[in-house]
Amino acid sequence: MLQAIFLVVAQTIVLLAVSPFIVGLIKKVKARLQLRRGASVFQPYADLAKLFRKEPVVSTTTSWIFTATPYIVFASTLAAGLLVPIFVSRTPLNFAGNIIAVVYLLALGTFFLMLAGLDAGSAFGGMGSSREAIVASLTEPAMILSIFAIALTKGSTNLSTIVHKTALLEGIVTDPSPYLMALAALFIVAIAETGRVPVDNPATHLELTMIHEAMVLEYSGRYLALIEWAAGLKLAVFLSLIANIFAPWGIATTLAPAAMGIGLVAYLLKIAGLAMLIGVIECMFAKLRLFRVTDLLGVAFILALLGLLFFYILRS
Amino acid sequence: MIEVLVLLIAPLLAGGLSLVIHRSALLHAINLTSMSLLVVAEIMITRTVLRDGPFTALGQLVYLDALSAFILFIIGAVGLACSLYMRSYMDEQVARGVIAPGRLNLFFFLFHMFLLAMVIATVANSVGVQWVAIEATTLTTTFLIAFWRRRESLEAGWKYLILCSVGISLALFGVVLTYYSSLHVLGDVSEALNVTQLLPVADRLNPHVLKLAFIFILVGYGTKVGLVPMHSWLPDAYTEAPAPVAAMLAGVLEIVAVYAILRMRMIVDHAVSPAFTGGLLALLGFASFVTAAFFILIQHNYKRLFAYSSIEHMGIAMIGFGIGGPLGTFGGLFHLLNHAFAKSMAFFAAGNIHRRFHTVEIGQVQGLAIAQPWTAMALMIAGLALSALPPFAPFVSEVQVVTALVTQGVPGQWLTNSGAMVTLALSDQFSSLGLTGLFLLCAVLAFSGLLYRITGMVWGTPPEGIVRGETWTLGHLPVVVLAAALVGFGFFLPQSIRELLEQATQILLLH
Amino acid sequence: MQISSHIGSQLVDLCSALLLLTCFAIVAQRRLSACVDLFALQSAFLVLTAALVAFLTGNHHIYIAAGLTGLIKVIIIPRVLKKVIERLNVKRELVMNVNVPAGLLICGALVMLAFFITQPIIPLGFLLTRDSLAIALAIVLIGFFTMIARQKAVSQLVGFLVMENGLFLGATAATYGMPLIVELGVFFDVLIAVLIAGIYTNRLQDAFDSVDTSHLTVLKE
Amino acid sequence: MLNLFLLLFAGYIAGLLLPLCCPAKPRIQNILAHGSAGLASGAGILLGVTGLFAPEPWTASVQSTLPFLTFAIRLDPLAALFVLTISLVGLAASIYALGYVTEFYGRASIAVLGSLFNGFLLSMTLVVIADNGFFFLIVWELMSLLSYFLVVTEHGKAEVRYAGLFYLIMTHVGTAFIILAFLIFFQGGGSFSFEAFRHPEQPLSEGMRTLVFLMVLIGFGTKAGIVPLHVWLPYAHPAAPSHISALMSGVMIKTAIYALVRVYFDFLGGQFPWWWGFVVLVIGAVSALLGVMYALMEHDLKSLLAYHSVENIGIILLGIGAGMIFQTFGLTEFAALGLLAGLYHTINHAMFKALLFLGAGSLLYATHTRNMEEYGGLLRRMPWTGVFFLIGAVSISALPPTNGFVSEWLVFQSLFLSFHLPTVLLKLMLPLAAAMLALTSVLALTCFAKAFGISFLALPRSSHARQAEEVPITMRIAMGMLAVVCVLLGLAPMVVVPMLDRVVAPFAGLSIEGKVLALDGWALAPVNVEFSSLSPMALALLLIALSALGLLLAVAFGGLVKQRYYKTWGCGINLTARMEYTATGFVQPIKRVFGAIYQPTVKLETELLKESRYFAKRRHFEFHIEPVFQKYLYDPVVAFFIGMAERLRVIQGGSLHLYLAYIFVTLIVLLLFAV
Repeated sequence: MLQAIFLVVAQTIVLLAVSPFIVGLIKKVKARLQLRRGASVFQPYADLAKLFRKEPVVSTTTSWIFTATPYIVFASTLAAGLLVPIFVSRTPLNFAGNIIAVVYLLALGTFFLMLAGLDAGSAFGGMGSSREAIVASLTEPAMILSIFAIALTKGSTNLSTIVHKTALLEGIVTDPSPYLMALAALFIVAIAETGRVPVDNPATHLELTMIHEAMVLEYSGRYLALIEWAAGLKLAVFLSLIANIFAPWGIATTLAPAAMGIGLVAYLLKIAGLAMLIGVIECMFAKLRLFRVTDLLGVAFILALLGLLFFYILRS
Repeated sequence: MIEVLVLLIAPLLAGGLSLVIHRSALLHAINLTSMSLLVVAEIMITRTVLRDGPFTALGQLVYLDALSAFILFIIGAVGLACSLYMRSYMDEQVARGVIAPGRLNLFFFLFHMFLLAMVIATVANSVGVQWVAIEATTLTTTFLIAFWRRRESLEAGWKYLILCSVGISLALFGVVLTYYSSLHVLGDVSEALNVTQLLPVADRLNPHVLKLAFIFILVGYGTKVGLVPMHSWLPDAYTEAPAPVAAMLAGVLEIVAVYAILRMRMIVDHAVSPAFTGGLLALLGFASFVTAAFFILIQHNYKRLFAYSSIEHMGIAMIGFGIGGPLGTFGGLFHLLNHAFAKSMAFFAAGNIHRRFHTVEIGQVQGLAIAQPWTAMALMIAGLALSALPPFAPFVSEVQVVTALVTQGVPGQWLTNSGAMVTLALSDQFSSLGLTGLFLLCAVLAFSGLLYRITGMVWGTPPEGIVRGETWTLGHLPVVVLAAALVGFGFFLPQSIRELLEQATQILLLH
Repeated sequence: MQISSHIGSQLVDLCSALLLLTCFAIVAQRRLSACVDLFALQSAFLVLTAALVAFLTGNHHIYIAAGLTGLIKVIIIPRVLKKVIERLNVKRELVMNVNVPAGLLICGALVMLAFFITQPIIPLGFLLTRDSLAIALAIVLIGFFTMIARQKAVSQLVGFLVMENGLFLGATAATYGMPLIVELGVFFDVLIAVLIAGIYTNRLQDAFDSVDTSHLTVLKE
Repeated sequence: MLNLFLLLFAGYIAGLLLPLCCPAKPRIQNILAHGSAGLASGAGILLGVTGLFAPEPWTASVQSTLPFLTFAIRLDPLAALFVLTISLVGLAASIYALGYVTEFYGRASIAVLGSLFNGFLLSMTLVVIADNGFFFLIVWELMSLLSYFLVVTEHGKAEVRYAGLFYLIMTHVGTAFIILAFLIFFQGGGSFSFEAFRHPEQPLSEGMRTLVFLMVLIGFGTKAGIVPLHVWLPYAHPAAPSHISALMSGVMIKTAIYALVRVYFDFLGGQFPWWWGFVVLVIGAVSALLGVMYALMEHDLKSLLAYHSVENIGIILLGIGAGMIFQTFGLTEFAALGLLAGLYHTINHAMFKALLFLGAGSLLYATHTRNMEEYGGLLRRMPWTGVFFLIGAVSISALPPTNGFVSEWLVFQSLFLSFHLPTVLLKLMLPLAAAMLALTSVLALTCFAKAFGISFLALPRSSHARQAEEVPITMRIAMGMLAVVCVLLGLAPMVVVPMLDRVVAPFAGLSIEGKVLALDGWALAPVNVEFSSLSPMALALLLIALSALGLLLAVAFGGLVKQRYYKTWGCGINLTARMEYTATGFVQPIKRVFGAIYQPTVKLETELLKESRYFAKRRHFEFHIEPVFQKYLYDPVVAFFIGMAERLRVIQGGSLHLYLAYIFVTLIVLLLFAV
């Protein structure tokens, strides 16, 4: 029991700690690739601290939804994160929910963000919400299918089980093709869900292009801080998901301190790698028009479906 | 046999009196008393029949069994309802100057003669006398139909007269043929047309002759029932007739004609197979049902709407009788009763609507629920009952018929024994299902048509210049009672009526 | 007896044949009053037949029937019809739904049909009046056909009465007359029917200023 | 149990008659009608619970004098479950009505409204416990009929009349199919008693069984509102008074689900070819997706909710369909799971849909309009209604840890288990269905983000909304009650699953309670914990704890800074409601992306100023989405029959000679046949 609590707390801390770092790292990589020195990797921490100290300005038109949302978003994203194995393959909260729960927890955050976007009453918020809606609705099916493809290979929808089995090299199909397709699909989904280029550009505040930023345009101070942090967390969740499902190398399959240490280090390395990858991608691609995003996500959907198909064909 | 005498004399007397008396109040009083006497007598007869079976009276002239008692019951019930309704209706016509006060005498005279004829047709022992009486109904009603003396009503009356007389003459040929066949068995006795004489020896009668006879009878009386394709007079007549008369025509006259057919069928079935008569009945039944269903769909005149729905329901009943068997026959008889109640109610409502809106165009009638709440209720209930929706009794009888249909199918033998013609063996599982499907389809069509129009009239807001609100008159009493009966019979059938129905069914089946 | 009955049946057949012939005549005849006369003639033949049967078989109640027929169908009804015709001064049938030659052909067909239908049941009949049943049916059908073919109310009435004649012939010939009460009822009905029809024709004349029943098409879908 | 039933019966009958009998003030009638309805439904709740846990099904019957008709009732767990659901919603509706019908004082007869309400509830209850086909048909039609009369309460409006008629005819068509199916059973059993349906003397042939399957699917599908038979639903449900809409959308359409389960798993003994389940599954998926898609385009709050009923019926059918497929292949556990998931969602939907309709009713009550574009900012004016509606919205969008999420999660699981199936086609189709379900649920989420956001948040968009006030206490109590039930249904599966298991076990032949519940009830783990698990309670606690953590962090880093209030930045000018994003605008991208389905037609008229063609004086914009099913399915059918009838007119040409000819020909033909 104590052990479980310790693990949960540890995982919470790791996630909270690592998420700003990821954001910072991506920014850094992009800066480098654009031949700028760029801000320090740890800049996001400073930003958060600053935002927390600032006095928040709240629109007079808003209701309690507006002020409650940041906490809900923060909580739901973090909760989702706690269901994903980070550096220990067997998360104590495994029983609380499987991968579908993760998806829907994130959806909960999205829902309230949409509401908040509408609450302020400015056109930007509404625009952001409506765009977020379409993106979300297009990512979801692809996500479920790819998840299912993965779940099949492991015969489980529980993340811990999946990761644990993979880590112990159980039930990895002889032919990795379904696996890879699912990976590709999930990666695209991750990019879309976390609002990165080419789907959305977190750095822009141009109303023509912004999605996530438009939703949270009215936020300031501690609320903004929480939302930024939640955004980072979301990124972390997806990256850990990808990292640990497809490459659970080094993750601690036992609760031996040493193993956990190794697991932590391995985790940080993997995350860092993925973050850099995202950074590179963000430099290579331009943001897509909203209505071109459908194509991209369509591709993701087809990939996931193909993964499924391959799996069955190879099995039978 | 006092009650039988009452049965015959009451209308006769009333008819006679209504020629000489000139106060409308008195006329109505006479009408009501004679009607009530009729009902009382009818109830007594029913009790006797239920207690100790069929009996003859007035020498061999009158023959009464459960079946005829059942028909008498319908005549009595609907007749009484009509008489109650007539009061306010006719008086208003006189008040509005539609008809001269003097013509009330003629009206009542004809009405009573009409009743008398129907009673005779029901109780007569001799098939011949029955024929005479039925022809008499035609002659008495034709002027009732043409009573308003408008061009349309004249036309309707004329068509009715010609078509029905022709039909009836054909029926007479059927009677002649029956006599022809019975002579060889019974010898040249004047009772050779009496049911009491015919039934015992029926199986020895010549089948060929009886086949011919039945066809003539069916076509002849079928015209009177209004079975497609002999139905053409019916919509016109019902539309033009005064509401109470229409109610009588639809509620009772049809049924008397059906009764005549059934009587004949009982005899024929002994000699020929029930499949023969059954097939014919079912054929005409379906023809009527289908045709009527489609016509109901496109009606814009509410009286014609109800006329066609009469054709439809007679069709259903005929299908029931055609299928035969305890279930089909019971359902058919029960359906006759339900239809009589629902349809007379519908025509009462129609009459009230016409009094208020002075039009038969459905399009010009709206917002009854506000203008005439009681009538609206009556119309709604009648409409729902006529489209066979629970909890109204017609639903039960219709389900009984359709159940019989699906389990027994339609007897298809009557075509096969004519050899040359196509054989329709419509009694195997799938084809009976097919027929059931057709049945249900038509039921749905009729339902849609009926409810589409009726809801259109009941709901909404009444047009300008229409008085709102409705005061309770004596005319509303029968409506309420009939409605109660329709609902009640949908759940529980009073024991006596049920026995009556069952015994009648037994009589119709070959005992 | 054998011989006499043979001759008798010959005679009866002859009379019924005459009845049939008058039918054809009526179908062919355009002038209304002539139609009515022909009908009266036919009724006369009918009386003759009935009397003959009554005489040969000795069923006396047929005499009564015959007498009534003579009274009603030979005398009263033609009178009534003549009156109607005069009052409405409709002389002749101008348009017919079926022209005369075709009409005659159809009637021929109807006769054949009648014989064909009654074939199986003829043998049952009394020797005396074997074929009259077929003829009766034929007359009924022809009368019916006349009602369809003719447009004037009066001629339709004539057709109706011809039907009645056929029925009566059937009743007398095939069954030596119906039970008396029925006979009386029938006559009564026929009489009333015709009277009512007469009244109607007047009213129709007033309302539509024509007795051409093909004008009666106000009521339809 | 008999006493409970009699109490229920008496209660409803009292509610049916008393208001009609006492021609008193509407207030009295209102209290009489809905009071007794409340009592009766209270009894219903008890009846349901006792019936659910009774060892043996409880039966009772009264023989009618009419042949075949027996008033037989049988309360087995399945029936009891639905009695419970109906009564719960019924209770809420009755309480709600006390306040809500004050709207109708003077506009409609409260006596009639109230007694119809009671009759409706009674007929629904009888439908689910009827044990005789004939009796079932009677109460079934009665249910439809009474609901029809309730729908046309405001028959002054043309659209209401249209909606009512459409509903009446559709449901009657459905009933025709049901009758046919029952008659087929009758052919086999020779009786209308359900017992004879279960064990007919001669078993139905395969063809007949298939026929029954289709007839029942069409017949009850019409009532349930499956695509393409759903068209009446978005007309009828909004037209009715809101507490009636709640009943219709919440429970009435569920009686169809009840009947489907009854026929497929009980009468047909759960023996069917795989394609039956497949058909149900596909219909479910299509209904779910199209339902939510059309809902998105609705800006009439009640129509929107009605379309969501179509969606949720689809989700339910997904569960049941999956169950049927598993049943075919003998995977009984999974079959039970699918069925259980479907039923779970049935209850949940009943609750949150009723809640939402009551919420919509409250908005209607407060603003006198159903058009979403005229709401806005209502959360401030109607805080309670707002909260309850939000709970409903979150539940229907299947967001954790609410009940909607739990049941949908179970459906997902049963779909995921498809990899146990033998045929590749099914192995692929079920996951695809899952994907469609995912799309459905996220679209639903969007739809309710719209519904709640546009209605309750930001500035009021009309004077109606500006003057809106919180609704009376009774209405709030009713909504609160349902809201609590929703939350509990989500958090306490350990209570719900055993109940459902009692329902499912007889059909599946085994109890899966032990298999579905893990960690002594604190988690759901279909099949086993290794495969999947979910603990709504844990999630709820986690969420609370973590939001607390968020607050803590905020305080920790920023201290207790107080916040400043200022008006939203409106690009330099004062923000007005006209600058807000409209519902139409909100769904614009979706309309565009799924244009293939909507086939929208847009009309834009611009009236320019004379002075310059760059400035518009007024613009008129309207867009419609193609009513595909009406245009390509219903109109042709109707046109066909009407056309045939028109062609038949010639028969009745009016010519006497023609009529005579009919008789003549008939005679001749029959004579020829007879000889």
